[in-house]
This record gives sequence, structure tokens and C-alpha cells, in this order.
Amino acid sequence: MTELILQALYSGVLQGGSYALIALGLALVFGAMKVINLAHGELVLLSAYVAYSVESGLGWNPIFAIPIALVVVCLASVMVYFVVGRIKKDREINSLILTYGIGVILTNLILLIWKADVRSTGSTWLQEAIVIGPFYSMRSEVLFFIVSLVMMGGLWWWLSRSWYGRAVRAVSSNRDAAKLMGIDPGYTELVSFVVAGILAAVAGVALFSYGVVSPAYGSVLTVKAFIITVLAGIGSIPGVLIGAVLLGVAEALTVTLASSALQELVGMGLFLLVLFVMPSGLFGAKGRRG
Amino acid sequence: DELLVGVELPLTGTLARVGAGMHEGIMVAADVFNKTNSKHKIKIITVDNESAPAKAIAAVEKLASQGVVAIDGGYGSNNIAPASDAASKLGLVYVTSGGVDDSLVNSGRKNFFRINNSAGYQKAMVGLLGDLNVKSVSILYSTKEATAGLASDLQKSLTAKGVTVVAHAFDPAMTDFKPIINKVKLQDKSEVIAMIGYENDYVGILRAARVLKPNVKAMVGVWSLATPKMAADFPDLMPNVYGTAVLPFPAEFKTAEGKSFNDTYQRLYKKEPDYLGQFGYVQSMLLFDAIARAADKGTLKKDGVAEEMRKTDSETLIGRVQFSSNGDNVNFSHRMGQHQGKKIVIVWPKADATGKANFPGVPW
Amino acid sequence: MLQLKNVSVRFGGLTAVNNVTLAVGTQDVVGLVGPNGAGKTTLFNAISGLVRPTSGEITFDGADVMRAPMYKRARMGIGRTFQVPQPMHELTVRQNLAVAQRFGTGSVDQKKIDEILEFTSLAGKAARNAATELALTELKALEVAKALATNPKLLLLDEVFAGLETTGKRHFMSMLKNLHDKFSVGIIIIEHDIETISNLCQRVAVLNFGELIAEGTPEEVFRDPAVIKSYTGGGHA
Amino acid sequence: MLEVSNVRAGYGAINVLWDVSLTVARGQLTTIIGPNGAGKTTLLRAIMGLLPVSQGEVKLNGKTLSGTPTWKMADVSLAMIPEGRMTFRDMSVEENLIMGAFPKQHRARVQENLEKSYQMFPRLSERRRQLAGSLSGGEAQMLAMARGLMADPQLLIIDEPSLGLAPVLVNELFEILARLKEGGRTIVLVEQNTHRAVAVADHVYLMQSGKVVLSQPANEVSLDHLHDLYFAR
Amino acid sequence: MKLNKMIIAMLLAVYIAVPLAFGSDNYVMSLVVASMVIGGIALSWALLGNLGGMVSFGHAAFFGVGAYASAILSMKFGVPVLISILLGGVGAVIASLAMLPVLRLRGPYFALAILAYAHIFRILATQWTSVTGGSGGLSNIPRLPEIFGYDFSSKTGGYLVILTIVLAFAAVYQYIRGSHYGLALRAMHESEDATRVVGVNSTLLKGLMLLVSAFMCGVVGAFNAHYINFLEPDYAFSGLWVTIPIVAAIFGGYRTITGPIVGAVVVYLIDQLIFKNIIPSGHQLVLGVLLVAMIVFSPDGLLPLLRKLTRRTHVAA
Ligand SMILES: Nc1ncnc2c1ncn2[C@@H]1O[C@H](COP(=O)(O)OP(=O)(O)OP(=O)(O)O)[C@@H](O)[C@H]1O
Ligand SMILES: Nc1ncnc2c1ncn2[C@@H]1O[C@H](COP(=O)(O)OP(=O)(O)OP(=O)(O)O)[C@@H](O)[C@H]1O
Ligand SMILES: [Mg+2]
Ligand SMILES: [Mg+2]
Repeated sequence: MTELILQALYSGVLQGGSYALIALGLALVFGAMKVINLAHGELVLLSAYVAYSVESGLGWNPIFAIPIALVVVCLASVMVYFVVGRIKKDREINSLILTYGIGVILTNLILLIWKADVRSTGSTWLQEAIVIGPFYSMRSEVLFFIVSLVMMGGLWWWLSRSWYGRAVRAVSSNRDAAKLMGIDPGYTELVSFVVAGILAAVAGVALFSYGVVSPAYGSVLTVKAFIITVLAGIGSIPGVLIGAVLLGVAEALTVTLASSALQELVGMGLFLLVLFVMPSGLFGAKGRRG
Repeated sequence: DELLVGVELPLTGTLARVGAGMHEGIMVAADVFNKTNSKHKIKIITVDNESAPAKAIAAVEKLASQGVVAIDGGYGSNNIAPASDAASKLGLVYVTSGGVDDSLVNSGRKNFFRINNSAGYQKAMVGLLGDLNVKSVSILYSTKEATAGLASDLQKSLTAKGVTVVAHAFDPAMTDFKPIINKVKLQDKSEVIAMIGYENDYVGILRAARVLKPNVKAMVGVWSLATPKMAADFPDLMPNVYGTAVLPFPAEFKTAEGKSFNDTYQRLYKKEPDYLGQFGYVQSMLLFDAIARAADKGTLKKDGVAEEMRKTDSETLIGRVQFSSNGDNVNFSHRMGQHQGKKIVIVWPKADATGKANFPGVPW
Repeated sequence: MLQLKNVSVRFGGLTAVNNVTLAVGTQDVVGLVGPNGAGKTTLFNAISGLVRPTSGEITFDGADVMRAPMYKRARMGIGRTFQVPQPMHELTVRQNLAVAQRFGTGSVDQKKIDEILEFTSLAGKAARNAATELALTELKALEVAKALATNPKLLLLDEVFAGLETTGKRHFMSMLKNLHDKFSVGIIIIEHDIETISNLCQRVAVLNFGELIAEGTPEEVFRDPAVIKSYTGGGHA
Repeated sequence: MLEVSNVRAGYGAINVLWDVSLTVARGQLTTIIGPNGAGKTTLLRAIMGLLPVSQGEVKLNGKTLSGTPTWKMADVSLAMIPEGRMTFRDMSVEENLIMGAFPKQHRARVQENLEKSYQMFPRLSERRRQLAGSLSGGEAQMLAMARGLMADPQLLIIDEPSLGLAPVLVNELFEILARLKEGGRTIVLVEQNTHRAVAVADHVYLMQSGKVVLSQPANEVSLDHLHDLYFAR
Repeated sequence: MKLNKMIIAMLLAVYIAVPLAFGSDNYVMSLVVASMVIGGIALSWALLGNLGGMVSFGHAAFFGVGAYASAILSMKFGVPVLISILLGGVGAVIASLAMLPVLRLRGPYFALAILAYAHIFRILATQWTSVTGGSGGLSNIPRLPEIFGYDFSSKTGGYLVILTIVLAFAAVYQYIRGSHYGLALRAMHESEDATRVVGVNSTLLKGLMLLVSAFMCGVVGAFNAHYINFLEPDYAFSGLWVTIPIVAAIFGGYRTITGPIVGAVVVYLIDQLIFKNIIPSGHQLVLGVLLVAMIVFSPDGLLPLLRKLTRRTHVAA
């Protein structure tokens, strides 16, 4: 039994690392523009499909698809930014609907380009088992868990310690005042979308190398990412990691201790529970009631 | 003369992949039919039902309004049920291979025909496990309707045979199967893992199993598993894995029909045919023949197609097909294939086997 | 009418209001003064129901209102303005007043609304969007107008004179006096301008670090050395 | 130093400023007074580029500012201290202050300037970890003031800094203004507290209904006369 | 007076002319009915958005619960279909009671919390096999009845029923919006404290809007279940019950009352009759593009845009 639970915890933690990478981009854009980018999951998916094309077309290991995915996804992300920037009124409502629409477009574009087949990497190297004591996992999971931690650390430093990160928060807090401080709001927002694109690109390649993707999967990713942002509390990067790990572990434990059919239910339940009990999330500084 | 046949299939949405697969088979059938039949020409009109029941109904109605003589296609019992109801109301024959739910044939639809069924899959799996003399099985199944139904039937018939069965349901959104496999490894300690799901589930389960290496003797699955595509895409996950398969791979088409199917398919789609295409082809050929016969007799407008369908008794790519009064194919039994090297070898039933099962044998 | 007993409000480690006891009747115009951050606005928040006091008692017209939600207190007759104006978004100035009147009193009376608009010099701006088309001082006037529209028995005014020019101030002052005399509305008014306070109020309460350090007539209070030290700083403006 | 000539500006269809012209001399404190709604804040926003100028021109040291985005103003050492509503509500007091030194050339001296701010307003030092959104009205006003000074601007535009401040602090505020002026800063001050404003000013402008109606050296200004003009409204 | 006459003429047109014109074509009629179903959802969605200030991505929850409640009541308890449809709405209201705590949330939090409910209900409908039939679903759900000799289970009959439902809802919506409650609701979105402090019980009002919206959507879901006689969890709680209504509402203008309905009819028919033929698979792409274009170029919807355009040409003329 302990062995079972230990493995579940380990799986959950690794899974959490990958969730965190996906959630981070969403949280970043929300922090910068108060916009939940509902097309974020599709951006991640786009990167996964780029990795697929690179693997199947050029025969490369998907990891080497990262540079190409970076370019493609960042461009897409920047396009999202420019469209969102064109919203004139009711930003909160309209940005939600707008990014939702972009998600629909991306999903269907992916469907048109890559067809409906499920895709995943064929690389043996990535799927090799890594066994550390009683803990089993695939190489790709461990690899990207570490990548995820590094990227999170970097981002955390960038947002909380760099001038730039503070500027991002200042713009989202009061645009006019930020301008008076010498901050170009459009530029900071653009940069956050680019960084979100980078995160999505890496997350997508990671997803492709340990999971299975299909065109309709994007919205699932977005919802997962959002759940984690809520668990974390807005504006907390360590929170995102811990929220993601919490979700991963809760899911894995449900499978181990109860039924695997309830896994999704547990995620949703956790989400609602946190919303009700701790409306500002586990690490949030302030309420989300506005 | 040109006869219109309506095809109602999911080309988008969750079932898009399988819908597209069946569609290929249908188009091949039309191509083959039109080449070989000089008197009648079949014209296919396709409407996407977007994997949604209401759209499936609308699709049938649209096709009817365009004057089709029968409906071909349908995927997912949940879409087939309402669509075939609509077809039935409009007096049109509905032919499918896309739904294995028993309620489809047990709800008194008049003009409904189906060439495959859950029982056939179950028979094949139970048969294989029996031949291999397996004593304990862990069933991992998705909570979708077709998979959940098959899983519970399978569990019943295995239990009846004295096999110890543990069942694990999982949500279709499940991605990391390690915790379940670990349960099988440490708690169930079964001899065989039976997977009832779809491609993404198989990949997830097999990956997790490759990592955790449970002490099992075989990995057995159902549809969409023993296919050339899986062999090509996941070369190191598939070795020794069993799945239902109509034909071995590379396909050895002994009959003339099989050869023309294969050639046409390769010409149209530049790839090896898979089971979806085969089923689509078989059901369509049966339908087209029935339509041609009815047209010859001049009974097209008077329930002739249904009558002719009922008279069907042919040897096809999937074996002999005859329909019972409720439209089910009484002879349907699936075969089991095993991935061996880059090939898929039929290992059950003995009569159709093209090779011997590697047992015990797992991908790792 | 309003009775505060030992009211305290704490934010984490910070005690913003400490043990305040205060009574205000329908006849009163009470000035509430004190240095920045003394807890004046917080006290208003406690009375109007925006924050819940950590301890103490608040009664209004004899009824315990400690647990009553903000909207109920508004209907009971506690009207207030916000120091940082909070117009109702998306509505025009007139609609702002209509909503306040309808929900504060239960019915709408256009004539009364016109009167209030006139009163607060907003008549010319009645059709403007309240949130995006008003200057700061106009927003403050709207705050008062909204509070008046709910037909309050007690009016809590948070620095509504700040930023007003002398004429405007005088106009406003006479309006408040009028209101008080005509409708016997009790008023508590937060203000940093000693002249205004002395002019309007019969009674002044001084808060410092959340505590009530002095209470009395303006003359008494503004001569109190403790008040001079912490608040007025001697040199008169 | 700063020259505003024939500026028109407003909000969408509503025009507020009608051909406003004024000049601000280097090293002097220029105060703009006028009744509520005269357009003082609007003028400041137009100078800073927060509002589009539909006609006329703003020049700094002879160079036009038209087309310069607000965030580039810091590069020409021009800063505005807005009213206390314009803080970064979701950031702590200290972070708000740090943002004041955002332009690259000021970043090196952040610590030093932070200390200065805290000395100027000890209350802010007590509240340094608190979110700016929960500050009291006066505290927020102090924060806006201190934040504006973090970048040591040469030309400082201040909108009603005494708003909501207790009398003790108002005294201090005007002392600070006087000190800044002595330190060689050029200051544009908009104030409702006319007595005090005129007392520290070198030059006075009176605005009314979007127009400049009077321009006088401070020592020639008669407040009684000014008030007569107010009433003429 | 003129307005009244116009309304009467419109009513005559939709009640009589449409069935006369298309009644014989099952396909077109079924498209029209489907578009009205979408219109009903779009209306209830827009009501919550416009009056409640809340974007919901989980209206599928109400749709599904209403459908299941009505189907089960009529199948297992023999409740007459028309009554069970109304009770389906009540079922959705009961489900929405569980969501009341979510009202504390705003914006994306609310939108996705509701979506979480839709997921949870779907999983429950899948797992609670004894009542819902599990993932296999329910078939042979009773059809709409025959009343006064008219068979409402026909396409035209279904059309008349859903039309009546949608028009009734539009009237209710109009009534609420025109009242002072409508004003207060609109004000509440951005400035909740400001409304509360003048006596508005904002939580109650918002809650009521959620219930009203849930009821409407539930009734539409219930109608649909009896109309297509079939239900299963993935279908009843499908995300499509959100996507297309949102596109429709935005397209028609979600701040108006006719907008969502007209938008639904137009978008659905264009999509099914034109786009689907141009891009057989992935034609939702066009819906996405439409949505984005509307938000960017005319966030108030097509009707206001048209009005603006006609006014401009008038002026020019
Ligand atoms: N939500 C909060 N969290 C933490 N501290 C708070 C909060 N709200 C207010 N405070 C603090 O409580 C103290 C009292 O604030 P309050 O707004 O009541 O002051 P005030 O007397 O109205 O001052 P002013 O005259 O400047 O408006 C201030 O120091 C403020 O920073
Ligand atoms: N956002 C806005 N939209 C429309 N009109 C506005 C806006 N802000 C201010 N106004 C109008 O512009 C005019 C001038 O306002 P402004 O704020 O510049 O005055 P001010 O001189 O600063 O007055 P105060 O002493 O009250 O601060 C007012 O009539 C006001 O109604
Ligand atoms: Mg205050
Ligand atoms: Mg001003």
C-alpha cells in the first residue's frame, strides 16, 4: 500500500510540474492584462503539433522542435495580443469571449492541418523508464519536470525582482499611472504575451513527449490551467507550482485510493472547494471580487 | 442511372477520426462498385454530423430531402440511435458498423442493419484469453458508452468461466495511467491487462506499463489497436500487444474482392487500409448491391432496399454476413491480431490464424 | 439614533479603530476629524456595513445593526459617501439617482431627483455617464446626491468638501444646513478643513490612531493641546 | 521652460480647454488656480500626453512635446504627480515608490530616494508592506507625492497635493514645495488652497471655463480681486 | 400604435408564414427548430451576461440538467410532457441553487466555475447509471403530445412550441430589463459596493438572474430532449451548447433582446446551409472568426451595426 501511495505521490508531483508549465502562461497574461486567455491551451497544443511535424517530417527528436515551436507559438501569441488589444469596451467580458473565439479558430485550424488523429511521440529515448528507488517514471517526465522548475524559477525572479516584472504588475493595476512612471504599457503587455508564448511552446513539446494530443484537447488544457491559477491565487508563481502539484497529487491519489473514473471530478471539486473556502486562492494576496 | 446514397458521419468533433476512417471505406466501395457495375452508378452525398445527435438527425433529414435511397455510415451508438430513428421515420434503410451497443438492434427499428456488434468483440477477447489459458485479468476501460458496455459484458463472461477479474474504470480525459497500472502491478497481480478504450488510452496505458513493468503475460485491447497506424506511430509500444483485427498486416488479400479493395484504397488514400475502412467498405458494398438489386426489380421506392438487405448472405472481407430480423449480423465474430515485429499476425481464431501467438509476451 | 459602543476594527496586526463610543441624534451635525490614517473612514465603513467591526456594538434607531448587510442599513436610513468616489458604472448621473432612490426608499420621484440635481449643481450633467465623464469634484457631488436620494436619516459625509473651491464650499454648506434644518437629518462629517467644521458642526470628535481623543464643541476641541499637537499643528491655515 | 500655446483638448465630444496658453519659467513655481471644473486637471493631463491635444502645441525647452508618449516624458525629466486615486492599488507601498524610479537613469539611486521618501512621510514607512489600495485617503495622497519625487524630475507638475491631508501635513507639504523650489526644481502647482498656493508661487494663472483669464506675478496678486473673479462665474 | 402593429405583423409572420413556407421541408424545419433552441439558450445566456454581468461558459449545465430532469420525470413518473418541460426548468433552477456560492466570483472566475459545474453534472450523469442510463443515455423519451387534435411532435409542432417558449422568455427579459431592477443590475457589474450602499441587495438580485437564466435554459434543454427523443451525458452537457449560443448572442448583440434570437437563427442557418458546404470539416473555424471579428469591429452586435450603417446612408442621402 505504501508503495502504491508513494508512486502515486511521485506521479502526481511530476504531473503537477507539467500542469504548472501550462498554467504559468495563463497566469502571466492574466497578471499583466487581467485577461484570461482562453486560447492558451490551444497555443500549447499548437506547439505539440509542431513537435509532431518536426518528428514525423524530419525525424528529429521532439526536443529539437523547441526552437521552431517557440517561433510559431510566440507569433501566434503575439497575434492574440494584437487582437485583444483592439477591444474597445467591456474588456473583461469581451476579452473572455474573444479569446474563446480564437481558441475555436485554433482548434479547427489544427484539425484542418493535422487531421483528427491522436498524436504522440514515437521516440524511445524519451519514453525510457527512469527508476529511482521505488519511483518509476518516463525520462521525458523527469526531464521536463526539471525544465519546468527552472523556467518557473526564472520567471519568478523576473516578475518579482526585475524592474520589468514590476512594470507588468503596475500596468495591470493602473494604466495611466504606469505611463506617468515612464512605462510603455503596450510594450510590457506584448512582452508578457511573448513570454507566455515561450512557456506554451515548451509546455507543448513536453506534452507531446509524454502525453497524447488530439485537436479537441486544447480546451481541456485551458481549464486545467485555470483551475491551477485559482488554486494558486493570482500573482503567485510558487503558488502555481504548488497548486499544480496539489492537483496532480489529488488526481493520482484518487486513482489509487478510490476509482480512476472519479479523477476529473476530484479536480473540479478541489477547484470549487478552494473557490468557496479560500476565495483568494492558497497564495493569493487579495480577493477576486474586484 | 445514378443512385444517390446519403452518408451521415462525424467528420468533426470528438469522433472525427473514426468517422473519417469509415468515410474512406465508403468512398472506396463506391469507386469499386461504379467500376464493376455497368448498369448503376452510385453517387455519395456526405453530411457531417459533427459528432452530435441532433446534427445527425438533421443530416439524415437533409439527405432525405435530396432524394437519397438509403443512409450509410454513422458513428457512435449515441448518434446512430437518433439518426437511424429519423431514417426509419422517413422510410430509409440505415446501414452502419459504427456502434456496437445492443440497444441499437433491440429497439424495434425496422430498416436498420449493422455488420458488427459488441458480442463479436467480446467473443474474440474471451476466446483468445481462453486459448491462452489465462486465469486472472485486469480490465481497464473508459467510461464512454461503448467501452463501458463491452467491459461489463466481458467481465461477466470471463467471470462465468472462472477467471478472476478486476475492473478499473477511467475517465476519457485521463492522461497519466501510472497509478492504475501500479494498482494492477501491486494489488491485482493479474496475468493479463485488458484495455477497452481508444487510441489515446492505449498509448497512455502502454507507456505507463512500459515504465512500471507489471508482471503480466499479455496486453490485450480491442478496436483501433492492432492497426498498421499504431505499429508505425508507436513502434516500441506495440510489440506483442493484442487487439481485434479483421485482417493481418501487411494485408494478405486472397480474394479478388480483397485485392481490388486494397488497390483502390491505396490509390485513393496512399496508405494501408485499416479496420475502419474495411468495415465501411463491407457495409457499403452490401448496401450498394442491395440497392442495385432493388433498382433492377423496380422496388426502390417500395421498401425494396430493406427487403434486399434482409436477403443478404455474402462472404465479405469480414467473413460471412447475414442479418437477423432485428438487423444484426448473426455471424459476426471478430479476430484477434498481435503486433509482431512490424507485422500484425492474426492469432485467433485458429481457423483464420496467420501465425502463432507470442505468449507470454509484452512490449518491454 | 446612532449609537456606537466600544467599537474596534482590526486589520491583521493594525488596529484602525480602537474602542470608540459615540452617539449621534437626529438633531446632530457631528464633525469627525483627525490626522491621516486615524481611522475615520474605517469608522464610516463600520457604521455603513462595509467592514465588520472586530468587537463592539452598533445600534441604529434602537435596532442592533452589527450583522445587518450594507443594503439593509441603507434602507434603514444610513446614507454615506465614499472618500474615493464610487459612481455606478454604465449609468448616467440621473439613473444613478433613480437607482439610489428606488432601492433606498422603494419608489421613484422624478421631481425629487431634479431637486437633488439642482442642489448638488449636477443638473447640467444629468445625462452624462457617471463613471467616465465627470471630473473629480463632480464625482464627489454625485456621491452626496446619491446618498440624499436614498432619503437618509443619518448622512455620513467623507471629505466631500475636499477640493471644492470657496464658492462651491459655501454653496454646499448652506445646502447641508438646509437639509439638516428641513428634514432633521443627522450628519457626521469627516473634514480636514477646520473652518468648515467649525462653521457646520455643533460637536466635534477627534480620532487619533483609532482612538477618540477628544469630543466637544469646535472651540473646545480645537484648543485642546493634544489635538493641536497631533492634528492642527498649531499654525492655522 | 514649458510653453503651452493655444491648446484645445477635451474628452471625446466634450471640449474642455479653449485655446489655453501659458509659460512656465525655469526654476520658478507657477501655480494655476481656478474654480472647480475650470479644466486645470485637464490641462495637466493634456501636457502629459494622457489626453490628445486637438489643437495648439506644448513645448519643453523649445522642443515640441506633441507626439511624445507619456512614458517618454520621464526621459526629458518631466513628471506629474496625479491625485491620490492613481496609485497601483495591488502593489505594496514600497513597490509603488520603487515604480517611481522606473526610468533607467534613476534606478541606481532607488534605495537612497526610498529613504528620503520615508523621511519625508514617516507614515509611509510604517505602511510600507501594505497594499496601496487599502491606504487611507491622505496616506494615498502622500504616496502619490513621494512616488513622483522618486525620479528627481526637473519639471514637476502637481495636481492638488493637499487634497485630503490633515492640517499638520498641509503645513509640511508646503514646506516641502518650498524646499523643492529652493533646490532648483521648476514646479507647476494646481491648488484649491489659494492662500497657501499663491504664497509659495512666483507666478499665478487663473483659469475659468477652460480659458486662462489672468496671468500675474505672485507678488502682484490680490486675493480679494481674484475672489471677485471667482464670483463672476 | 405603429410599434404595436409591427409587433403583430411580426408575430403573424413567425407563427404562420414560416410554417407555411417551410413546413413541408423536414430538413429546413429541423434547422429552424434547432436554431430556435440555440436562440433560447443564447437569450438565457445574454440575460445573465447583460443583467447579471456574468459570462458563463457552463450553460450546458442548465441545458443538460433541464433535459435530464424532464426526460426522467416523463419517462419514470409519467408526468405529462408539457408539464415536465416546465419542471425541467425547475430542475435547472435547483441545480443552479448549488451554484449560488459562485456568485461571489467575478469575470473569468465565475465563467469557469460554472463550467466546472457543467463538468461535474456530466460526470454525475455518466456515473449515476440507475437513473440516467449512464453513458448509454436515454432513448425513446416521450414526444411532444397531441393537443386539440394537433400533433406537436411534428417538426412544425415543435417549431410552434419552441417559438412560444422563446417569445415568452423574451417578454420576461424585456420586463425585467425595463424595470429599475434592470438599471440596478446593470450598475452592479462594475460597482457593487456603490449599489449596495444605496440599498440594493446585489447578491439577491444577481442570484435571481442566475435562477431566471437557469430556468430558461433548462426549459429549452427539456424541450430539446422531447423533441429529439434522445439524451446522453456527452450530448446533454456538450460544450456546443455554449459555443454556438455565445456566437449567436454576440453576433446579434447580447445587450439587446432580439439580438441573441435573431443572431441564433442567422448564424445557425448560415453555418449549416453555407459554411458547412464550403468547409465540410472544421467549419466551426468560421464561427470562431465571426466571433473574433464581431468583438473587434462591432462588440454590440450586428443589429446596432446595421442601424449605424443605415443611419449613415440616411444622412448621406
Ligand atoms: N483593508 C485594510 N487593510 C489594512 N490596513 C487598512 C485597511 N483599510 C485601512 N487600513 C489602514 O487603517 C488606517 C485607517 O484608515 P482610514 O481610511 O480609516 O483613515 P482615515 O482616518 O480615513 O484617514 P484619511 O484622513 O487619510 O482619509 C490607515 O492607516 C490605513 O492604512
Ligand atoms: N473623463 C471626463 N469625461 C468628460 N468630461 C470630463 C472628464 N473629466 C472632466 N471632465 C469635464 O471637464 C471639465 C474640466 O474638468 P477638470 O477636471 O479639468 O477641472 P478642474 O479644473 O481640475 O476642477 P477641480 O478643481 O474640480 O479639480 C469639467 O466640466 C468636467 O465635467
Ligand atoms: Mg479617510
Ligand atoms: Mg482637478
